[in-house]
Amino acid sequence: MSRIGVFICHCGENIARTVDCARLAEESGKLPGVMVSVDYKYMCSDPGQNMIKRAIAEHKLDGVVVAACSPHMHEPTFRAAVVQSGMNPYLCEMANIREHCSWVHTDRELATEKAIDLVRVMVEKVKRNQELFPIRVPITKRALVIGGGIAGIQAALDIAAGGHEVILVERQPSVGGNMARLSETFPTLDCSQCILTPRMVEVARDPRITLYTYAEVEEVEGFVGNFKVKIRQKAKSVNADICNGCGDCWNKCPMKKIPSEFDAGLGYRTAIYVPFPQAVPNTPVIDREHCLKFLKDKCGVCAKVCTRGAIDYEMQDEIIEAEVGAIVVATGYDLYGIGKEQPNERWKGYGEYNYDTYKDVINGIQFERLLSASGPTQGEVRRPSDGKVPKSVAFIACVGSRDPEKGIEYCSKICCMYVAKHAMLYKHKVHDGQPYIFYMDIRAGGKNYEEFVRRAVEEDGVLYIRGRVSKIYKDGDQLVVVGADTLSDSQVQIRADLVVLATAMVPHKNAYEFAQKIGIACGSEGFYSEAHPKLRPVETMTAGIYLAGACQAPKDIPDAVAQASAAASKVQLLFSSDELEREPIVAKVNEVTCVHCRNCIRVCPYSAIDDKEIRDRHGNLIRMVAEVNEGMCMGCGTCVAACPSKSVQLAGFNDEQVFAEILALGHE
Amino acid sequence: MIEQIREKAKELLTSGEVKVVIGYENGGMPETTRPVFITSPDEVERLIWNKHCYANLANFFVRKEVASLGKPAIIAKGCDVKAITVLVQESQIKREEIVILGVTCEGVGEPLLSKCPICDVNTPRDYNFLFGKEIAPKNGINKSADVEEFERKSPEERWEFWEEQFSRCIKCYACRQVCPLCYCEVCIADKNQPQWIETSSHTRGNVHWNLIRAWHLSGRCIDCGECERACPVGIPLSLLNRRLAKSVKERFGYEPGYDQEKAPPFTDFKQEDSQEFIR
Amino acid sequence: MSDEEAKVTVQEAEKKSQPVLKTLRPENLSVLIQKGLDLGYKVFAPVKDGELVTFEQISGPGEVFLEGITTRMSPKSVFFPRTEKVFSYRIAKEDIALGDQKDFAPPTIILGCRPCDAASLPIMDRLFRWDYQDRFWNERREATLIVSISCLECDEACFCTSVGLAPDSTEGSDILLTLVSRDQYLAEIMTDKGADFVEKTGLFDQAGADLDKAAATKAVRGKLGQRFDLDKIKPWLDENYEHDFWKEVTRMCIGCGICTYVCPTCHCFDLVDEAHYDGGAKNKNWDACQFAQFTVHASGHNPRPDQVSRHRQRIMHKYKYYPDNLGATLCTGCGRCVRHCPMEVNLIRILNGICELSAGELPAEAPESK
Amino acid sequence: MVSDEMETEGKPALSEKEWQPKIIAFVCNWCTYAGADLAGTSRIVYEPHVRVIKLPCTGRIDVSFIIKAFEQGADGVMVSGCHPGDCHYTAGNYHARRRFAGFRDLLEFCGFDMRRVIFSWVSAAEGKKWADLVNEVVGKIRELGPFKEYQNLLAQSAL
Repeated sequence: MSRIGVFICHCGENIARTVDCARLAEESGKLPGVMVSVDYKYMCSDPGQNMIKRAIAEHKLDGVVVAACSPHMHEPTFRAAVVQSGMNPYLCEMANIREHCSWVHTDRELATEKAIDLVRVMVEKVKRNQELFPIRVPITKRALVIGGGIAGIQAALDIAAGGHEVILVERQPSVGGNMARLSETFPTLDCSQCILTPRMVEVARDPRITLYTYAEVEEVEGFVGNFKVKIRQKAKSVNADICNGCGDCWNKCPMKKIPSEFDAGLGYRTAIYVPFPQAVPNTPVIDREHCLKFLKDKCGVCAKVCTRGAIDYEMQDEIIEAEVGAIVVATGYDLYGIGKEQPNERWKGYGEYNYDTYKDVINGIQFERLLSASGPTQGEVRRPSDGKVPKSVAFIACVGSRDPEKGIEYCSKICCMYVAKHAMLYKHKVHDGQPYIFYMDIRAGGKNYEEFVRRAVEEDGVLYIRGRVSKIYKDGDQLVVVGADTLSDSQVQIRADLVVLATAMVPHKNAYEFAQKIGIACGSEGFYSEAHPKLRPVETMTAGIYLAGACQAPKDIPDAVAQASAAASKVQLLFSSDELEREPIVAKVNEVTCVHCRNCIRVCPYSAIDDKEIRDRHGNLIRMVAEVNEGMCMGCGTCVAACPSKSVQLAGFNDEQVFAEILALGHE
Repeated sequence: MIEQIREKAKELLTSGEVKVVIGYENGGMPETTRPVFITSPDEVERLIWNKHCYANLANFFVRKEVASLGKPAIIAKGCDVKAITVLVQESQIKREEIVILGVTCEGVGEPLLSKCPICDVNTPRDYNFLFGKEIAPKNGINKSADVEEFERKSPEERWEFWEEQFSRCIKCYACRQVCPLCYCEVCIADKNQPQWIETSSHTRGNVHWNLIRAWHLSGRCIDCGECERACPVGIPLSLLNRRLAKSVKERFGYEPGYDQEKAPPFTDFKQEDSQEFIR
Repeated sequence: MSDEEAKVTVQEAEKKSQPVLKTLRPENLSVLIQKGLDLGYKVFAPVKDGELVTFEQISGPGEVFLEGITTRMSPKSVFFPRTEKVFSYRIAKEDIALGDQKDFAPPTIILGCRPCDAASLPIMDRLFRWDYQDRFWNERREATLIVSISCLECDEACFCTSVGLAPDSTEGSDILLTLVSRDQYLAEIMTDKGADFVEKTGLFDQAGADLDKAAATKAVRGKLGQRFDLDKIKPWLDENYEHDFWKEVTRMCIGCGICTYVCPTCHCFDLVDEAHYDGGAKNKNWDACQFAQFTVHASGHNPRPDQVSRHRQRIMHKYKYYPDNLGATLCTGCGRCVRHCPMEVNLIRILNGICELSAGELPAEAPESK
Repeated sequence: MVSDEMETEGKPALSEKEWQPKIIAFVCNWCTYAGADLAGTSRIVYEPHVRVIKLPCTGRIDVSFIIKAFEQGADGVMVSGCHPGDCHYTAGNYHARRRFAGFRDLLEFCGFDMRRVIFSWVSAAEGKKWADLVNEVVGKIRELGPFKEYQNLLAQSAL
């Protein structure tokens, strides 16, 4: 016979206002197995907790139901309290009579009836609860950082500085990410590459960091402290151990007209290439889609000119398997495509801006490349169509951002600042040029940001026009930008030699698939979801996986770096202990009744269930069954429902408990 | 045809490649056959093949009385082979550990059982040896015509129909025992802590049992019709099975018993699975 | 008088020493049914639903279907329902209240019962009136009148004549009707209960001396013949609990239990609690020795671990244990198990096999068991 | 044939009180339970007839739970979890969705009153959706009345 205590919280007036707590206590006291039932003003207070602790001793309770707020609020509180009385924490359950009852109902009688039902349900459940004990699993103190942009670099460096091994994986042939493509950075106008490249070099040099460039994370299995990852090292066709980066190969490569991704299509690269001069590592890769050797089995010049024999056309993709304890996701962002081709139905693009048609309508990153000394124009601002120095440039902010009709509601956060920077840098390079900025609002919240924008207007004569651009058309060799000036409530037309669109920051184009692959959640826009928007901004809902940089939301460099360091410190916190305590809400197979249909094995989202052989003492195989690795089981219970013979049970939510809850509602 | 089967059975038993040939012999009642387990080459003459070879012999693989005899060869119609395919898929047997003596089949029973006119495996899809002339699969058959006709009834009529049918159920579980795919050693119906299905054969318990029996075969049932053939009170169980087969085919593009490599549909998912019923 | 004989005598106490013979015109059978209903009896009779003929409670003579050999299910469920509430209970805090069952045995008529089914009832009386008096069975038995009809047809599964019965046996019937000519049933009124009813209906006529029941059922008796020699069965079973024969003849059995559910003499049940939150019922449900779970101990051990042992149990129980314990063969030869077995296990075949083995194995000089 | 004594006797008559819909909801811990919490913290008032049974994930929900709930006299059953892609366990709800789809087809085929089984995705952010849904379901069940067809199954077994 069970000995259950029911403790009913008034939560001040929060519960007592709607639920008749005295009656609830009285009715709960009548339930079979309930030895004591009391109500109190604040059960979570010290006196309230003490009341529970005393009752456990006094009535020799073997189960506690606290009828109060949501278990998401105070379950840890009350479970910790019962532990102090020597009770196993899993013998304490909460009936949610606040969020699910008093706060949402007005009819006192019906709300009280409901509260009685909720208590009855939990009393029946707790009668069948079993003592559970935390599961301890070892932690692999090695981190995986996915993405070699500034966020990934920062996270990797910080974790390594903490004394732990790091694997850094970057898709491109070089680390650096989008920051490496920028010319100068706001609000200080210091050279982006100048501040970034030392860190890139450090990443390559640090013995604790293993760097895989031109590589992608293919598979993530396991759980916090114990992930197993597979990394695909794409064939570089160049042996990095031998290559000294002399450049003979790319200088001699006959395929010279391949649009450079790094230069956002404004410049060219060869088929064997390093994306930019300061690339880390400085080893070229062969782009097999454009290489004559691979396309037609001709050429082979690079192999001929390479004095060290580093070219290896036979090189294959390689799968690298690694065990890591934590993962930092820093996969960055893309830009909203403004042409007709869109990756999804929601995004409509800006056909009216003729980005696809007019060469002189470019986006922000292209303009960065035009400004950059390492860019296609060696830092001279020349427009793509004819190489002329534009005498007037129209910058259009919020292209994509804050435009629900085009599919994006959010603000990309950095555009206000970088259009100001662009206009300013343009003016610094073309002294007689006139920059115009079309904007909706100027959002310059940030240290020295507002001052920076003011400088653009006051010192560099940037003309801000508040309004949206409705269309852009060509007139002669100029572009006519038609827009509204909402301050003067008039129509404006600007003749510009070049138009720069500040397009929205969007999630990486395979962000959703990648999230699925590694087991984290995406918001509706495709940015990765943090565990809590305020209190857990760098963690994901999947324990052991953290976020850094713009993969979580649009961010500027300082924010990305700050988050990366925060993620790194979370990783170090995790690595500060040797073992991890996990909740014992895990599945277990009854090997007597299991018939090895393998349903559970197939459905387990964590691959936590495996085949097990049962052998007799002579070693002969008798039968096969399924077995749960409780270190990997996350306790979803999908296997339990999939088992036809009910041979898998989930601790804390076993069938007997659930049925008892249903039956508790069967009373009349 | 039976001569060739007997010859092959003899050969397999003599060489020791198999220890038992699971087949049919003449029954004692008219128009019946009985499963037979031939372990000696001298007994192969007992094997027969005719229109009354109803039983799905795949049922016997998982039975210890038969498994203990050693490696089996089995005489199997196309529909029986589908059951074998599912058993392999669900790791109950290893394909290489059995020998399938496939028989082409134009249908069993007089008149034909309801599964036969909608059969597209007159020639088994998997076998080690085939007996009988190959029969090309029929094209364009509607496997759920009876389901669609029944669905034209109103919900009230449907409820009334099944309530009456299920009220007759005597909970003998013959449907389960005769099913080659009901291989659980302890069935959910036998679980009493907690009591999953009320064991009493009142209509409420009967409804639960019959829904769950059908449900546990959803995406697995290969429509051999053995449950319906066995049911002593004549509940049209195949109609339920076919409804679920239709559901699985329409929703998940899956038909059980055709491909042992595929993941069974209820252990698999697609992000774009239909969810028109979810708010 | 031996104990066994004493038991039999108790069962048959109300039986008339000599049956009273009367006649009934076939067209009056419907009138008889209506009379029964009018007199307030619950009437059960064979009813046809599609292919299926089963005993159902009827509300008018038009529903009755008297053709065919046997019904799918036997009428045992009138006395021993497949599910029966033994008592109900309600739980309050530290208190349980039991609810007794009442009025479960109203006056009832079973009409159109075959002699094999009627004969099953006195056989089962021996059990239900043995050490424990099963009031549900006994009170219903007392309240129920059995009006049987002799068989004039049989099929290959019928074997009443091989277990000491006949297509016109009167065992268990209060009234047995035999169609002796196109327009006349011979009514053998076997009990006072039967006589009372006959009197109440006023539909029966005095029978002439010329009515020959044996002649009417001669053809079917001939067809039935002797399928096996019952006398050889038990002696062989007494000696051969362990025998390879069991494996050979039962290997095709899948343990579906249909044989036990359709059987008029199988009577195993399981008592289960059907609980809801604050109460429930103790239900008595049919169970079957053919089920793997039937004999599983709480420890998990199963003394009948395979279908061979379960099937052997069924035959042993019917032809050895029941005769040993209660003095009657627990089988009336209705043939339902043979007819409805999905795997054609065929009890007649097994019993025949035993007879063959028995002939071969018994030493030639062994004394005849008779 | 079953015993003629199967009627549910001895229970106190509910009729003294006005009939109120009884709805049992099976919800996942991370989305819908949290969504209902949010409805609470947002003080969105809704109908008090739903009793929530919390499970870790919709993947844990066995279709038998739904049947059990009706056996226990529920007039309606709600099943709710995370939107596709949002599952805390990444894929539990996808498996659940397949099961619910198939089982729903079966129930519908058997003429079950499908207005009484409501499946939904309610995220932790959709407190309003939860409240609206409950109101709608309670309204519908009120309109339909007690689930007599199911509740009578036991009594109808009497001969």
